[in-house]
Amino acid sequence: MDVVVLGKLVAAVFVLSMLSLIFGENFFFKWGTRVVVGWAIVYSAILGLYWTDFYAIKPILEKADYKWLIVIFFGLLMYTRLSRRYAWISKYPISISMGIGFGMILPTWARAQILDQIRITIVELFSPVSTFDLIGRILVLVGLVTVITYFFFTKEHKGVLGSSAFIGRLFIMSSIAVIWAGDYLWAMSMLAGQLKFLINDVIIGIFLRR
Amino acid sequence: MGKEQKNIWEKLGSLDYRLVYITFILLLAIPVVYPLGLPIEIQGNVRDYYDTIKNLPRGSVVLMHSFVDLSVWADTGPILIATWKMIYDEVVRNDLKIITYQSSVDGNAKMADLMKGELKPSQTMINNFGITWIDLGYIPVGSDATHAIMNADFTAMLPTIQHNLHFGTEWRGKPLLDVPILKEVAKRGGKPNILEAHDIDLLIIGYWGCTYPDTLVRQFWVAGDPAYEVTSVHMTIGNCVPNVVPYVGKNNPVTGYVAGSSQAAMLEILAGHLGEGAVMADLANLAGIGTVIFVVLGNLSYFGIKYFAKKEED
Amino acid sequence: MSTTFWRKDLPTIILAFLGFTLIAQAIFNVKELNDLRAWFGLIPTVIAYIAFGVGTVYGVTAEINMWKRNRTLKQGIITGSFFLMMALMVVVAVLYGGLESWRKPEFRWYLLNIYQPQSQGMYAVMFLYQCGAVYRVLRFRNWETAVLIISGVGFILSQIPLFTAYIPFMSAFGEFVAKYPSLGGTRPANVTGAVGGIIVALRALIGKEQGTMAIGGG
Amino acid sequence: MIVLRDNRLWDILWLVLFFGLTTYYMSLASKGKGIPKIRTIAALEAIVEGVGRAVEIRKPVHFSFGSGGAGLTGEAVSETVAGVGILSYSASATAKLGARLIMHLPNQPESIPLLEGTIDDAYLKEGKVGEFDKANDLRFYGTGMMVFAAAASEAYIRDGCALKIMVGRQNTLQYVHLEAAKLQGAIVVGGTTRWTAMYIFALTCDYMMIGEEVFAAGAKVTENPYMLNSLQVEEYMKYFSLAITALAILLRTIGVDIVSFFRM
Repeated sequence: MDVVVLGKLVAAVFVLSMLSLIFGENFFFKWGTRVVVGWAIVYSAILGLYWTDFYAIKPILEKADYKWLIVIFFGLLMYTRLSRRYAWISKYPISISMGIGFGMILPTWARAQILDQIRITIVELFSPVSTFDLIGRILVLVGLVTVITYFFFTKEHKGVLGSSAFIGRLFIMSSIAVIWAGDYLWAMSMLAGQLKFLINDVIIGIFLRR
Repeated sequence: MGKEQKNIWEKLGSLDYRLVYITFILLLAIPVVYPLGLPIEIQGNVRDYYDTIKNLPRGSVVLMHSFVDLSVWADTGPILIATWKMIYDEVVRNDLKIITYQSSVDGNAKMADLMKGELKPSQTMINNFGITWIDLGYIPVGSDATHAIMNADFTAMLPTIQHNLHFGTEWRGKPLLDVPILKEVAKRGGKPNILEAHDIDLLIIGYWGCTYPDTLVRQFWVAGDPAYEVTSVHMTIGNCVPNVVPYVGKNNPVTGYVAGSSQAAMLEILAGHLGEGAVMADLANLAGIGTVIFVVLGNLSYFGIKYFAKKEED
Repeated sequence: MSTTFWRKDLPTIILAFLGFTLIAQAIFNVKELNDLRAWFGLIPTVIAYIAFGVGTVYGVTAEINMWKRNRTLKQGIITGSFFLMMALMVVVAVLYGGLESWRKPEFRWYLLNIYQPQSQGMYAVMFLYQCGAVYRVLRFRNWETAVLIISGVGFILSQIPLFTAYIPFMSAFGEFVAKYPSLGGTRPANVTGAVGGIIVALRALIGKEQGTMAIGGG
Repeated sequence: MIVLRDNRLWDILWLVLFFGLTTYYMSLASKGKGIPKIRTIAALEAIVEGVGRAVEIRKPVHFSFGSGGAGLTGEAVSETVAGVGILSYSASATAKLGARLIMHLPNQPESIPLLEGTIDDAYLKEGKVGEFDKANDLRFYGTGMMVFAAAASEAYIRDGCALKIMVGRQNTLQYVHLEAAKLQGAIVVGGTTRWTAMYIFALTCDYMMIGEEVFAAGAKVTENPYMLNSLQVEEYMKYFSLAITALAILLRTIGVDIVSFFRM
């Protein structure tokens, strides 16, 4: 048996192991899962080491870029989490990560996700390609306004705000539905792909032709 | 549980889930063995995707993200392959310059396989590797921060070329600006001799993390000084459509997108290279019928209980 | 200096300092700040990579404890396979390229034949579970579920050749839903999501955000 | 030499305006003033109920951020922080009522200290130090979204599940283990602002937090005047967005170039 055939058989075992979850609790699924978890833990460790080496250690050794020593030091502080007594020290690297995270995103956030959404809505509203399109674009504007009113937290949803929030919820549902529909189709391709693999490659390719 | 007798409507609404699962497995398995081969109608967004690439000015520079995630390959692979085949045609027809990269480890490996098999370039292209097109290899980009660095200067994110292809001329391990095409591209717009997003005319990018369009628009359109405003077309999966659509339009950041294997089939038809997408689109047919049947069954049960079951009790 | 300073105040100050520095970089064009930003951008990534071991420790101890709590043959096989897999991976990594091993074909064999089929198997399960949900959830209970069903199922059918070939308006309906009503929900969801996120960021930079305060331990 | 970048007027306006408002409301909070009433968020009440049920039927409470929901970069930070608020609230409830909490750590090791520290703090506050069994109940599954989904599903089967809470920036693949928890008969509570993944909660959750509600919930559970007061600023930001929309429509009607208006 060559490596490719062996690979396909191993792959089939793991696909079937995962599919067995639909029949509820069983040993085959538990086994398959834990084996892959074992694999994934080592994989993340190897990638962690590789990229640490690539970004931090190599610049120090090859370019004498010593600023990375500071980063490595703070990265290592993460491990204080494993000790009960010094666990609080791990707050430092976390604070650094969060500070950089907030600082990177905050300045452009409002423009990209708030102003641009409003801008595109209005630009489109005034440049319809047909009457039908215009009606659709007015619908988008109505959605924009009503959904924002749904998210008011300090007022109870009654009266005008109540009806507006209700319409907003309908838009939310429509949006969620389309996302779900896309995902449904995508997951369908994934199952179809697996069935294709099991039928064409494994059953027909390996068992029937050998 | 055993005490109360279920009426027909209740039984209809509480079928064993395993029955549902097995029905769908069968519905998807039948076309694998007996293909149906139904006609496919081409949708607007796919046509826009195709037209954007087709109508690029002669000699444009395209940054192409070879989007591979092996775990979603069945759904997104057909799009990548159809796009690459189209790109091969356009390089010949329209003299496009292609810079490609991968943002996943499996992508790096898979591209090498593809370039040896399904996507084997012509001998002319192989000879021109590094001159009219180049594969940068794996770049760990994806977040706002990493894109911001890369877009300002590619060499900051990737000092040397990391590709896995072997075409005789070996660029792997060389500094970026040693490669003729990159040196030439770096001379264009923005800062001279720095390879940055200003030098790019079109971005073809793939993802299946649906917040990525936001990141892309922030980093390739809004950011930069002056703003980069790089137009992009997207290869994605069905459920990211609502995240892309807000940005789509003629003069907007995104000019077209292809979502999922069923739309890949449409691109294959447009570009004239039939492939895996058409097969995948075919598989969805019977499952679509199954979906309708189960929605109807669930609702029959719901309305049956609501309107008829009560009367029986009276 | 009090313990509160070292444990709460100083980390908050560091957080705010880094945040404000980057905000300044986004507004002012200063070379030093630009250079700093390029470096800063990689710091969280590198810290995250270095921290992998914390996860490894918890992953392994949880498995050992599963075996300790439940010393049966079946659990023995599972725990045994778990550690056998880890050992195999370590051996492959050491034999084939060390840190570079994940690029090597020997390593890729595992990626292609264990990780990938496992993921795809789970996606298949996800589809089947969704089919179950289609049957359980999609009932015309009220206006909201009605919209959910019409938009969702309508969009699904608009992507399937069988339906677009024989129902003339199907394709147009799918495009309509994705282009208008759905967009009318997605855009404001983006807007309000950003609003909520910005407030958290502002609170954190001012030092009043409770979520960043956790320290734990002794 | 300090040079202002081009096209940054809106960003500066936004930052200055809302920094100003937040600081103002913080100063009000320190005097105990201006604290708004927040409308009820059903999911939060469901968490306490669910923990009570978990004690009754002697099954654990599972909490997760999904496979990659606790990032510390990009937009994810804010949501992680809001999720941490809900984690702290849930952990306090399990500590108080004596339910077992199982934490499925995300595949982002950098946020483990934050999550673990939050649980520690919650147990410390309830005076139950050491009752959270770290060796057993902190689970890490390495890289891979589907590895996480499979492993979490396996944990519900193995240990049982009375209540499943999921927050954070999800991907839709986490649907599998939400549904697995549902099929185990658990109460499922969760929410996300990552809009793409919202549907997985709509299909499976008994109580869900839609989008921005997660942020509001994260602030509400702290019952901290500073956090609550900032929600008022959040409302102003939404009013402001609506006002800009109206203004832009008006300007466009009288013929002003909207594109350059927004590019300022």
